[in-house]
Amino acid sequence: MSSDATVDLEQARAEVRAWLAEHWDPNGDKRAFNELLADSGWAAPTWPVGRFGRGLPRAARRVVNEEFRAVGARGTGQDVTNLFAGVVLAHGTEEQQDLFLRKLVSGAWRGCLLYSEPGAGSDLAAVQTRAEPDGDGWLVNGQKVWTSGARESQVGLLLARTDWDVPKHKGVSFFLLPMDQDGVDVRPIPQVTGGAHFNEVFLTDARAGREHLLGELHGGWRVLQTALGLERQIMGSESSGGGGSRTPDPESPWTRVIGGVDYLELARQEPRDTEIRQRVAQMYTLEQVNRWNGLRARAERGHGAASPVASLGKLAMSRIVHTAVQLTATMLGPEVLLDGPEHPVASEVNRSAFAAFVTSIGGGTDQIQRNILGERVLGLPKEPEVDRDVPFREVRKAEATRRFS
Amino acid sequence: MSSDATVDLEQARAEVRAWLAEHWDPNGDKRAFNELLADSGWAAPTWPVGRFGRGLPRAARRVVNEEFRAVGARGTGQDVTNLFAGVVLAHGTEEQQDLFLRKLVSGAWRGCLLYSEPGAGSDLAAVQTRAEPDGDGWLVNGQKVWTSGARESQVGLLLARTDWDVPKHKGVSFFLLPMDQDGVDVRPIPQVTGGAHFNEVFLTDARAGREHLLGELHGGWRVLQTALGLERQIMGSESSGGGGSRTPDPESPWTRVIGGVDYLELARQEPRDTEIRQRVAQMYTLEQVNRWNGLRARAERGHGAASPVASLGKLAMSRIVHTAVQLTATMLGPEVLLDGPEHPVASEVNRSAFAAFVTSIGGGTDQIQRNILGERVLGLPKEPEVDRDVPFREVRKAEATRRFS
Amino acid sequence: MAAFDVTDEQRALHAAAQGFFSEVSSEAAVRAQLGEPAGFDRGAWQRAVHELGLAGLAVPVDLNGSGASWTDAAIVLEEAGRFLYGGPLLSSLMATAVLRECPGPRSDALLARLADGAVVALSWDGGCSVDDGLLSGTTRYVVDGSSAEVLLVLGADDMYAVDLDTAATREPQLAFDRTRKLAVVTLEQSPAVVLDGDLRRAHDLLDVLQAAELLGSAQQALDLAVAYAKERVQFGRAIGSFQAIKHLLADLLLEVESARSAVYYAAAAADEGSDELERVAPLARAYTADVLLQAASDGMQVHGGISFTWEHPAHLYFRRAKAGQQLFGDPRSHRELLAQRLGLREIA
Amino acid sequence: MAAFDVTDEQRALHAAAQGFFSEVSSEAAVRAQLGEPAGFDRGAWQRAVHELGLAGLAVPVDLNGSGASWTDAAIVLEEAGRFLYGGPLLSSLMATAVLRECPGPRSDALLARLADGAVVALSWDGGCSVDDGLLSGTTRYVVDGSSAEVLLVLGADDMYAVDLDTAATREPQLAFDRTRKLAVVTLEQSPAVVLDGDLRRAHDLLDVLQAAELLGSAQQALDLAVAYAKERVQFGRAIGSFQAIKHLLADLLLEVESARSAVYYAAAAADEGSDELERVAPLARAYTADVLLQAASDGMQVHGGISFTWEHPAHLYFRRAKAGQQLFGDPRSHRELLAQRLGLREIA
Repeated sequence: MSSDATVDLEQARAEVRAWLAEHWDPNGDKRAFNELLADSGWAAPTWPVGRFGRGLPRAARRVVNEEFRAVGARGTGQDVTNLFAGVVLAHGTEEQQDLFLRKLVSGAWRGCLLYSEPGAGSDLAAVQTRAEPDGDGWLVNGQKVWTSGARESQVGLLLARTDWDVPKHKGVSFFLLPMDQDGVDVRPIPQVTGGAHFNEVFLTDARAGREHLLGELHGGWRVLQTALGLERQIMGSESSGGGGSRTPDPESPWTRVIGGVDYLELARQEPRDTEIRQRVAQMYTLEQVNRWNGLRARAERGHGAASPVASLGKLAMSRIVHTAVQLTATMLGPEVLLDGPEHPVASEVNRSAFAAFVTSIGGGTDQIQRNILGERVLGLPKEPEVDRDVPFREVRKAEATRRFS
Repeated sequence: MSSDATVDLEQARAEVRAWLAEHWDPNGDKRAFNELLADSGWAAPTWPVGRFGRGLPRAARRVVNEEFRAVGARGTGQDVTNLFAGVVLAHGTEEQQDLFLRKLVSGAWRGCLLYSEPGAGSDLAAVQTRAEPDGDGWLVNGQKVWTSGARESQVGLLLARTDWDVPKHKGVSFFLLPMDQDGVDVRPIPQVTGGAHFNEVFLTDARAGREHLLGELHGGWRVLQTALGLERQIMGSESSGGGGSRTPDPESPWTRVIGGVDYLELARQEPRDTEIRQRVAQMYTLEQVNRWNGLRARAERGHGAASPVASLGKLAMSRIVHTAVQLTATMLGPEVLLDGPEHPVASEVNRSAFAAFVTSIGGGTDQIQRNILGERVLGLPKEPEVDRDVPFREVRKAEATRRFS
Repeated sequence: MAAFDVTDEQRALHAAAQGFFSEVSSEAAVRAQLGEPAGFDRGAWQRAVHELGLAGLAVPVDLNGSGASWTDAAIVLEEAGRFLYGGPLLSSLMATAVLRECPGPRSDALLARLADGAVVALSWDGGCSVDDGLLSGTTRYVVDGSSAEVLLVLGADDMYAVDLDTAATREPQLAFDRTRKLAVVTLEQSPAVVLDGDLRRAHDLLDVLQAAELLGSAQQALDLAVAYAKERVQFGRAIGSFQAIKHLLADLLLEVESARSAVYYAAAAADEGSDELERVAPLARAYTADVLLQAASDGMQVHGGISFTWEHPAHLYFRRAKAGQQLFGDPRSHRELLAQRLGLREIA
Repeated sequence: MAAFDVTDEQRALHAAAQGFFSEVSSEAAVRAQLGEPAGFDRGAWQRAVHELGLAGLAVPVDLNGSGASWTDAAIVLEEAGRFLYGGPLLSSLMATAVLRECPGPRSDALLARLADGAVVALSWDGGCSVDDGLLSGTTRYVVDGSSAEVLLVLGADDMYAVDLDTAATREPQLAFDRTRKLAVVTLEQSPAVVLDGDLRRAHDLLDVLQAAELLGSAQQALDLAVAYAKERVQFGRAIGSFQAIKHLLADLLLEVESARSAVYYAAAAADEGSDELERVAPLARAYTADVLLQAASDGMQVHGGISFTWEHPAHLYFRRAKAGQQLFGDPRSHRELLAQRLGLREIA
C-alpha cells in the first residue's frame, strides 16, 4: 500500500471523526441523524460524491467503520450492506437514483425481494409473475414467496415476465415495485418453527409505473445478477467470521453458538467420551477453517486478487450449522425430546435444527451452490439445459401458485 | 409351494444323487467328468433338455447344489454363473448353440469380455472398435481394456460398431470373437497393486466369421443388456452373503475379512475407545444389513416378486469395503505405513485399500449405480441425453486408444 | 433362520394395517392432535382395540389377545410409523413384550387388560427407584404417561409394575415431536409389583418394536421425497432427473431397504428365540433411528423451501426422526451395546 | 493476527519452489525413485541445498541459513508436497524447528550442518529410551533414516540428538508410499545429547510443517481430478458436467481451500509466536491429513479405471494420503490433543 493511500486514510479518519463529533449524539433522534448521515456521504463512503458517498477507496471502509464503532454510531457500510440502494446505484437512471437512493440510504424506505415464486425457486429465470403494459406502466399479476420484511417495505425488487415468446432469461424485467398499494397482498407463511419470518406476496393488478422499471425492458436477468451478487457479498461478509450475522471476533477462539447453546461449553462440562471429543474437535475445525477462509478472502480481496475462497462460505456454513445442531443435541440427551418455553434450551436447539435448513436451502440450495462452485470456480462445464433456446411459453413449468397460509 | 413341486424336487434329488454316485470320483479325471457333466444336464439344471439342461424349475437349483456340495463335486449352477453360455443360449442360433454351448459348459472353452474401451467405460454404447464387412465375415479393429482372463480365453464377447451413421445404441453389434488368432494381441495392464489381473486387448484386422455374430447385425445393444443382466445376477448372488466371492454363511455372524485381517478380531484384541467401538458397530451393521438384504432378495425372488433389494448389493458393497479398509488401517496404526512381503498384514490391508476401488469403479461406478437405482427402482426421470438422437459419427467422443502397458 | 418369508396372512395384515392407519391417522387426523399435549383420538384407538385387535396383537390368545408374532407386530408398527400414528400402540406392544418375558399371574392379568385397550406406559429413564417394595421418584419422557393406567418401570436388572392411581402425579410434557404424547410421572412410595423374567430379552424386544415403527416413518419420508422429485419442475425438468437429487434418493433407498431387512431379520430372531437377537436388536434399533434421521433430513432438503412451511408434512417426519434419536435411549448407546455383544472388551 | 498477507517476496519464493520441484520432482523423476527403498536423488538435493538454500531455509542467517519464516517454509513444503518430492526437505525443516526451539551451541552446530545439507532425521514412535545419557532401542518409520547423519529422538517431555555413527544400524523399510524413504534404526547405548527447550512448541511446529506438505499433495490431487473431469468425455459430454462429479469436486474444493487457510493461519501463528498455535497446529495437521485422503480417494474415483493402472499418477497421491494418516501420529490423536487444548476435561 502506498504511503499516499495511508495519508488519505488518515485524512478520512480525521474527517469522519470530526463529523461524528459534531453530529452523533447517542441520545439524539436517530431518524434525524440518519438523514444527516445520508447527506454526509459517510453512510456509503466508497460511493460517488453526489450519490450519497464520498468517493473514497475501499480501504477507507474499515477506518470509517472503526470510528463509527468507537462512538457507538450505526449506519455506515451501506456501500456493502444496502443491497437495495446498491442495485439502484448500479442500474438506475439519474431520475431513479434521485427518486430512491436518498430514501433507501436514510432508512426512510425499506426494501424486500420479490424474486422467488412457488414455481421458481432454484430456477429464478422461470418466474411466471407477469407484467403487462398498461398505459405508461405495467399491471403485475402473480405470486411471490419467501419474502422477508414484505410488510415493512416500501419497495419490492420484483422480477416479472414481460415476454413469453423468448427463452426464459430473455423475457424478464426488473422493477422497483411500490409495496403500498391495493394490488399487493402480503400474508405471513406459518413456519415449522412456529414463527412467520417469511411471507407470500400476492400481486393482483398491482401497478408499476414507468419510473419503476430498473434497467432495460426484458433485461431483468442482468439486473438480477447484480442484485444476487450484492446479496452473496453481504452473506459472505456475514459468514466470514463464522458468526452468522454477528461481527466476527478474531480474538475469540469460537464465535458460534447454536440455539443459545455453546457446544464447546457443553462439551467442557463433564469428561466426554472419545467419540464426542473427536466430534467436538471436528466441529471446531469446520468452524475455524470457515472463519479463516473469511479472513483470507478479505486479505485476497485487499490485494485486488479474485479469491475463490469468498464463494465457499455458504456451503461451508450449511455443514457447520447442521453438524453443530446434531452434536449439541447428542450432548444434551433426552432433554431435546421436549419443546416449549418451559424447556428453553431444548426448544432453542430444536428450532435451530429447523433453521439449519434455511442455510442449506434458502438463497440457493447446497446443490445449487455446488453447481456454482464447480462451474465458476473450477471451470467445469455446465449441464445441458433443456429450456435454453425454447420460448418460455413452451417450456415445462412448475405450478405458479400455491397457498401456504 | 405346491406338493407336486415338492415331489419333483425330491425326484430331482434322487436323480442327481444317483448320477453323482455313478460318475463322481474325487480322484478321477476332472476334464472327463466335466464332459460327462455337460451332457448330463446337471451343469445347468433349469436349462432346456437338449441344451445341456434338464428343464427343471428354479427351485431345483438349491437341491442339485446341495447334492454336489455333499460329495465335493463342482460344476453345477452354470445356469446362474456361466455368463458366456447364458448369453449364447439366449441369443444364439441353433447353429451357434451347437457350436459353442457344449464347449463353454464343459469348460473346454473359456470366455472373456471385450466391452470396455479407453473411450467407453461408463458409456459402453460409445464403443469405437469397428467391425467392417469383409467377405462373409468382418474385420475388427480397435482396442479393448479391463479384460480379465483374456489370455486364457477362446471366446471374447465383443461389442463393436458396425454402423456410424445412426445413434450410438443402434449401430453396435455383438460377436463371439475367436481369441486365438493373429489379430488379437493381449497385454497385461500393470496395476497399482503390483499385479496385472486385467489386460488390454488390441484388435488389428481380427477376423469374425458369419457364425460369430450373436443376435442381429446392429442389434448388439440388446444382446449386451442380456449379458450385463446375467453379470449383475452373478455379482448379486456373490455379494448377497456379504462375502465377496465366498459362499455366504448364515450361521457366521460376520463373513467378511479385509486383506486377511478380520476387523472384528482386531477390535477385540484390546479395549478400544468409544470412537473405535462406534465405528466397529457401524461397520458390522453395514455388513449385516447387506447380508440380510441378500437373503431377503433371495426370499422375494423365491416368491416371484420383483425385489428392489437385489440391485442394492453393489453400491452397498462399495461402502463396505472402503469403510472396512479404513477402519482396519486405523486400528493397525503405523504398521500400515509399510508394504512388501516382510509386512504381510500391512501390505494386504494396503492392497485392499486399492482393491476397494475395483468395487466402486469396476462393473459400473457407484455414480452409475445410483443412476440405475434412481431410475429403475425409484422411477425417477432420466437426464437429458445429448447424444441420444445424433449419428454416432457426429457425437463428441473420448479418445479411443491408450496404451497402459 | 427363516427371515423374510412373508406369508399370505402377513400380507393381509399389512394391507389391513395400511388401510386402517391411512384412515385414522391421515394427515388431517394427525394434525388435529398436534396441539393436544396429553391425549389421542380415543375413537380411533377403540377401533384399533376392538375391530382390529391391535392393542392385544401380541397378547396370547388365551388372554384375549390376537396371539400374533413379533414379525406381525413389526408389520403393524411399520404402518403406524408410516402414518405417524399417535395412539398408544407402541406402548401397548412394548408392554406386551415386557410382560410376556416376565410370565406369571400378575403379568397375565395385565396382558388381559392390555388386550382390552388399557394403556400401559414404560418408564425408561431410570428416574424411579424402589425401596421396600415401594417406588418413588420422577420419571420423564414417559410415552402415553398421561393416559396410562399402569406404569412399567424398566431397569437394567429389574422391572416393576405400578398402578397409576391417585398416588402418582402426571404432567404432560410438550414434545418436539408433536405426534408423541410425553409426560412426567412422579411416584411417592407407590406399591409396586416386581416382575421377574428374561429382562435382557425384554429389552431387545423393545428395540425391535421401536425399530419397526422408525422404519415406517423413514419409508414414508423417502416416498414423499421421491414423489416430490418426480413432480417438481425446475430448469424445465423434474428435479429428480438431476443427479444431485437422484443420487441422494438412491443412497436413501439403500438405507431404507437395509433398515427394512434389519427390522424383519430382528423380528424373525425374536420369533424364533434365536441367540442372534442380542446382536440384531440393538443393531436394528440404532440403524433405523439413524436412517430415519437421514431420510427426514434429506427429505426436507429435497422439498426445498416448502418443507419449511407448517402446512407441509415434511417437518412432522423430521420431528419424529429427532425423537427417534433420543426416545428409549440414543443410537450411540445401542451401538455400544452391540460392540459389547460382539465381544469388544469393556473399557476400563 | 496478520495471516494471509502474502508479500511479493513470498510470491517469488512460491514461483521458485514450483519451478524447482516441477523440474527435479517431475513425474518421471518421482517414478525413477520408486524402487529405491533408501535413497533419493542426491544431485537434486544438492541443488536444493546450494542453489535454493532449502535445507537451511528456516535456519538463522548467522548459522548460514536463509532465515526464512515458517510461512515461507509452508510455501516451499506445499510445492514439495504437490510434486511428491522425496528428498529430505521435510526432515530438514522439521529438524530445524526442533533445534530452533532448543537453543544452545549444540543446536547451533547442528543447524549449521543442516544448512549445509546434512540429513537429520526424527525418531517419533517412542521406540528409544535413554539411560544414563545413552540411547538404546529400535525406532521405526524414521523418514530418511537410511541417509541421516543425525537422529533427533522426540519424546513428549524430552528430546535427544544422537550421531548415527557405526554404533547404530539402519534397515530400509519398504513404504506403501514409495515416495517416502523409511528406515528402522537400532541404537545400542549410543551417546546422546539432551536438548532442552520449548518442546510443546516444537511439536506444534512439526504439525504445521507436515500439514503444509499434505496440503500441496491434496491440491494436486484435486487439480488432476478437475483436469480429467474437463477432458474425459462419456455420454457425449465431459464427465465434469455431470452433477455427481461436479458436486464431488466442489465439496473437495471447499476442503482443500479450507486446508490452505488452516495451514497459513497456523504458519502465521508460528511466526508471530501466538498462543493460538497450540490449538491451530494440531487442528491443521489432523484436517489436512483427512482432506488429502478425501482428495486422493475421490481423485481415484473420478479417474475411474485408469486410476487403477500403475502408469497413472493417481495412486501415488493415494499412497501419500494413506501415509499422511499415520506418519508422525494419526489425525485422531491430533484431534484429541485439540480437544484437550480446547478445555475438554481428560477422561478419567
